[in-house]
Amino acid sequence: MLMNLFKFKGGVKPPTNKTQSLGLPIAMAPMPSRLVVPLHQSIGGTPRPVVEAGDKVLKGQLIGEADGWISAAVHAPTSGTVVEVAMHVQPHPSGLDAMCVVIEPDGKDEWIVREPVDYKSLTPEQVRERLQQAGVVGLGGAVFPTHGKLTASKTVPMEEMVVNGAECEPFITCDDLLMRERAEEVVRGIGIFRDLLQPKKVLIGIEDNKPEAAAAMRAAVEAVGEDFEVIQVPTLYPAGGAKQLIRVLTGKEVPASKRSTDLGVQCFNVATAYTAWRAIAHGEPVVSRLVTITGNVHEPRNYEVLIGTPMDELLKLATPHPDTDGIVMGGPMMGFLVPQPDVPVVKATNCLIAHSDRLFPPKAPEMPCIRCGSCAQACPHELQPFEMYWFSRAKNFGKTQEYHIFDCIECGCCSFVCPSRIPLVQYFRFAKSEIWAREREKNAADQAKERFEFKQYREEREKAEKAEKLAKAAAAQAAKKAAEAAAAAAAGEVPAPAAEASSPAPVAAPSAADAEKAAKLATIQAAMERAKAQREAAQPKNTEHLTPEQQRAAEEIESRRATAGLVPPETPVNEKSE
Amino acid sequence: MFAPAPFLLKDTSVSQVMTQVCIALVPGIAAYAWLVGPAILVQLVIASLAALIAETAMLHIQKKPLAMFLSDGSAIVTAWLIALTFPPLAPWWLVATGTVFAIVVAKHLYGGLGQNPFNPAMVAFAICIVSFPALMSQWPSVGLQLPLVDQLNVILGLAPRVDALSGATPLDAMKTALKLGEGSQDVAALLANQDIYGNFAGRGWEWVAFGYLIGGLWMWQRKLITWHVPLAFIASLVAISGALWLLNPAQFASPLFHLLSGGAMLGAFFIATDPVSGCTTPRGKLIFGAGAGLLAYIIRVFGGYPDGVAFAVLLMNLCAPVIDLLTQPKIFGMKDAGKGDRP
Amino acid sequence: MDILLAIAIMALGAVVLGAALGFASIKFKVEGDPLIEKIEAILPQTQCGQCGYPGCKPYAEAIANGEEINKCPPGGTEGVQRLADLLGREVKPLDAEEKPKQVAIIDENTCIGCTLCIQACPVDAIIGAAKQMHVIIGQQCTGCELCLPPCPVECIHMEVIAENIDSWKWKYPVVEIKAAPIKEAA
Amino acid sequence: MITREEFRTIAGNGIWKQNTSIAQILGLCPLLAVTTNAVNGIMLSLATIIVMALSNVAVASLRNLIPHEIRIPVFILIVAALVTVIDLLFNANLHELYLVLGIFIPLIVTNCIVLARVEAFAAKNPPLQSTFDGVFMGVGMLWTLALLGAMRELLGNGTVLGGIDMVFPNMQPIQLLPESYPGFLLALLPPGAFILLGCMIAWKNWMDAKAAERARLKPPAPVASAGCH
Repeated sequence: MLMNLFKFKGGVKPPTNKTQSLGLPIAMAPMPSRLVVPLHQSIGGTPRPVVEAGDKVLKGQLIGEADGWISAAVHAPTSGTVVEVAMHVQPHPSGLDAMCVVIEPDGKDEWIVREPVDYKSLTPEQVRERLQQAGVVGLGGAVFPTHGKLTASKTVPMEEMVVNGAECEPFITCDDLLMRERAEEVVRGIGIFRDLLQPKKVLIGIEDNKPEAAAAMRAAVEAVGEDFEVIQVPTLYPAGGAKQLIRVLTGKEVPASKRSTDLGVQCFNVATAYTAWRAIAHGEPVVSRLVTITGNVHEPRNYEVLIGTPMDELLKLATPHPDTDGIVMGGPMMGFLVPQPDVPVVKATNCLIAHSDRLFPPKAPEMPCIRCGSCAQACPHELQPFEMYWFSRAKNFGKTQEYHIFDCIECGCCSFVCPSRIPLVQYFRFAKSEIWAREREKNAADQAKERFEFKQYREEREKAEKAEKLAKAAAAQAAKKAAEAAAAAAAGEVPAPAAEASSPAPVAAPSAADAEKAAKLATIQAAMERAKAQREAAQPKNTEHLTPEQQRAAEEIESRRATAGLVPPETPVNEKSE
Repeated sequence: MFAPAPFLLKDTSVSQVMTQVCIALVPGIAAYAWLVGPAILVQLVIASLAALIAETAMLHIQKKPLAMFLSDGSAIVTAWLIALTFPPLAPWWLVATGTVFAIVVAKHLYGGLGQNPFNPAMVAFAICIVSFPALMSQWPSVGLQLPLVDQLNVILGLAPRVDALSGATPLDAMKTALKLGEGSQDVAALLANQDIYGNFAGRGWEWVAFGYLIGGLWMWQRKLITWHVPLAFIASLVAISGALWLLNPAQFASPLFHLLSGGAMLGAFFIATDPVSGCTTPRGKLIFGAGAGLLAYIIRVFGGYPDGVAFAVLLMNLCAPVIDLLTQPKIFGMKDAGKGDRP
Repeated sequence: MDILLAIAIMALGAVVLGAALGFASIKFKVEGDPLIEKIEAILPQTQCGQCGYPGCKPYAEAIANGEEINKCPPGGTEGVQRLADLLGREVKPLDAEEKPKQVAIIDENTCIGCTLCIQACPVDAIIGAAKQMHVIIGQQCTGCELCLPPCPVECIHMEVIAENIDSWKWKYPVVEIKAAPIKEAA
Repeated sequence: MITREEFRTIAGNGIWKQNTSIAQILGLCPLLAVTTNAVNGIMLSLATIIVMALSNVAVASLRNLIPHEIRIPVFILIVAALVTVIDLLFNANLHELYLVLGIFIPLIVTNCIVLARVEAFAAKNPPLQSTFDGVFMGVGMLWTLALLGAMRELLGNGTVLGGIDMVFPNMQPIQLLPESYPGFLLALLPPGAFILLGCMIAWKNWMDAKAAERARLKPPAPVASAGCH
């Protein structure tokens, strides 16, 4: 097959270190003693837990339901008992906690009733919904809910669909083995995506250091009778980045400000296609994934691992060397050291590397940047990392944005080549999260300002209304009294012209006392009005315009209070306020 | 535990980069030593010592880690460039003063490694040629091959600076002759004096230039420098000198003469390519190199100083930030941003 | 004669330039102050009044008229820094203790539903009605503490907003050049 | 009229704390141009002192009569008149020096030091204080220019008091460094002046930082003694 491949600028060639874990076929990891399944395993909303401590669950049973469109469901990886729904440390560089469902397996590994369907009988919406409910997310590492990527742009026709089997990061081989051993299911999964997106071409990109995988995929494509093209791309990190692979295969460049569908192209990982096929055709939600266990270990190998398996238990399977001092999740270029060895495997975990100083020597101290430009030459997005570094370091975040910091994919090429050993990516991550935090703060401040101004406006308006009402009432009272006084005067047979009667000033002497009384009454009336107005003002009408959520929260609390016997006291609290 | 990705790093460091630059200078130095004798090696040692002492003192004052910065090699590169641009028999204190000035003022007062806006070696050259024009123009007469002891005595000021020493570079000699001749002198006739000018641009000097060229090409092959600056420098120098030479070959020397004389080759490959004080974007590098080549020619032919490379590079250093700002390359995915979306 | 000429020239100059000055004073009169808006954009909009002004805008106006820039505790040292950058003034240490970001929480078991806190809240972040339990909307609470003093039963307390995985920020790389250990211990 | 404390503050500000050349960095143009030797610097400073003292006292006396809007033309007018007087004085009595200082004497009119002090001090303070302020600001300028000039000529020529014969015809400059000193020409050129001025500013900041450090280490004692007065 002759095909014109494109090149992306930059890139580096770190030692691949892949052969170590390629020697053995995929093995099933044994059932761990405990499974800690984080609810938030994908981009988007955190799924809501639908189980409680003590519940019995079956393998594949829903334990967290998707919250919103960009969110994916979470399922029990095996049958057993829910021990708790609680906060646990996450496999995340922060080392912070998040909500997890902890399951004690019963050992039976009993599936829920699986309903295989022929997706061709379903509407695209139904397929997408099934994928969401099965928790299918991008398994290349980004864990974006897959159903969210399966809608073509309304204006731009889909031209190419790129399937990512490049796996460019050193050490990782899970996609390689998946394609070698389960190529047919991968191809069928790609078929689902193809049918939903209707692209003109399907291009499967595999780095040319995986000839076996490419051959297996070609054979599978032929066996299934599809017309997908399996293309071997040059081995160059980060050719497996979605944007780089799209560039290599189609020549299109997707900037950070655009979605790839806007350019008529979409990209999926091979493992995602595999899980999509399992989910649709076998009714199996995503409860396990392939994980490469390698690095400073005796027997590097790929395992099929249940989501929620503690990493240290998993690492033992490969017998780590005694000097292992940490676990890197992901590859050596973009991965991170997990905060604790017992954090669970999640959907994003494609590789665990036993860390040791022998394998990854500690870094030499950071030297000043000498502007040698190596980073700019290595950057696959053609950024100027040393400029962004300069401004990130000085916390001049506006400038970092001028140099397109948000187009940085944090691939680590710049840090890899830097002769000054500057942790460039680290500076960019720092700058990005600071910019995001500021954005959040700015939004909050704007909102607060708006609300404050609205409240002030409301108070002004209410005050004005009260004053107006008051003035009206006082005037009416005065007029009434005057009229009464006039009537009384008339009754006292003091002839007064009608014109004069309307004004209390020139009333005759006997009615003077009456008028005075009337004025007094009017002031009292006014004072009472004022008091009433104040009382009204003190009863803020703030229970309107609430979001259903807030309403619900308030009602919940009220009901809790009611059950707790804390019925609001009957004392008229308004008096207290005065 | 905090350990940032990537965990794999390429085997490279600042001292490796600087060491390779020094290695790349070796062919040029060898040719130079063959031409003028071991004096140049003495100057290299003097400059290196002065640089290391100044560097140590400045690092000590700033409480920066000594070992880390002394071993980075940047001071040595500066020192060697100074030694190679100064007259080989200049008094020792002149080289030392220039080097100390470069390290203290041009490098550390601006923040040290990586922060200097000007090429320190060229600052030293400019300062010294402004302050001590006579000493900086005393080059050994052509063919003068003093033994080491005599050279040492001259450098250390123990022997009188003999008249034979007060020669000039071929470049300077040519300019002076043309200027004094006021049109009566002919370039071709001058060049015919092979004792001074050899076949191209000064007897023996073409070999030194050739040595720098070899070293520069090696640096390019090792990806220490990109082709942009040297090529642009040479191209612009050739273009302007060629144009004037074609216009009036009697009064303007050929491009070959200009390329092979003075600091042209050293400047093109080792001085203008200094990344700290130069441009960093590809287009910026082209502009920088072209500008430096052009200015170098103008200063050396029409100006009052014997060679123009130092001033040309310093002037372009001044412009580098602006050039960089205006030549930012288009990034991935934004190259056809102006043309709108493809259908 | 010369002197007279000089005086005449001076007088003429004075007239012409005086006219120019008069024209300039009318033509280039500065109206309004765009600075206030810029200052206000930096202030955190908590409307807490800790600066001694009734809200962020009055404080912004005061700053534009020369008030100190270090009186906004919620803005923190960073806020002072940014104000200093904007106004070209010297950075001063904050006039009060810098507190972490907080949110108010109403203890549901003690609240008597008096609505006093609702009146005090500058940003309408408390919902509820008379004799009903009140709830603070966490996202809208600016942590200004203005609801604390009016509460008759002291059922409101402030809680520091803890960092969670979503709000977590990458830290500034700490691989700094360390100073040489030159008699540092001494 | 003027308290001791006030006098001390004015003198301290002029000579060190708000030194025009190394703290406020004002009037760089004459500074760079005339400090090729100490004598030039001193003489220009003397001229400036006279102008500053006189213009300060004039402005301070008139300060309540000058409308705020047109204060700048009025100040300039006063300064210009005084400078014209000084210019004529130099031309008459120190002609050689007058030729050396050249344009810089008339330029005192626009010397920002003069205008700055008139605007910042004399326009707000009584005449006596303003006079002292003018004098001491000038003294601050004088010693910095003298020092800078001395350093420049020493480094550049190896002499001190070059040009003294222009003021006192029977005196000669002293050759401090040996005749064979090649002369660091840079020091006599404007870049050299900038570098040396930079060094002086750094020196002042360093001294101030040291003083601040000392004050921080033993803060209560001087405050207590001041309280006793």
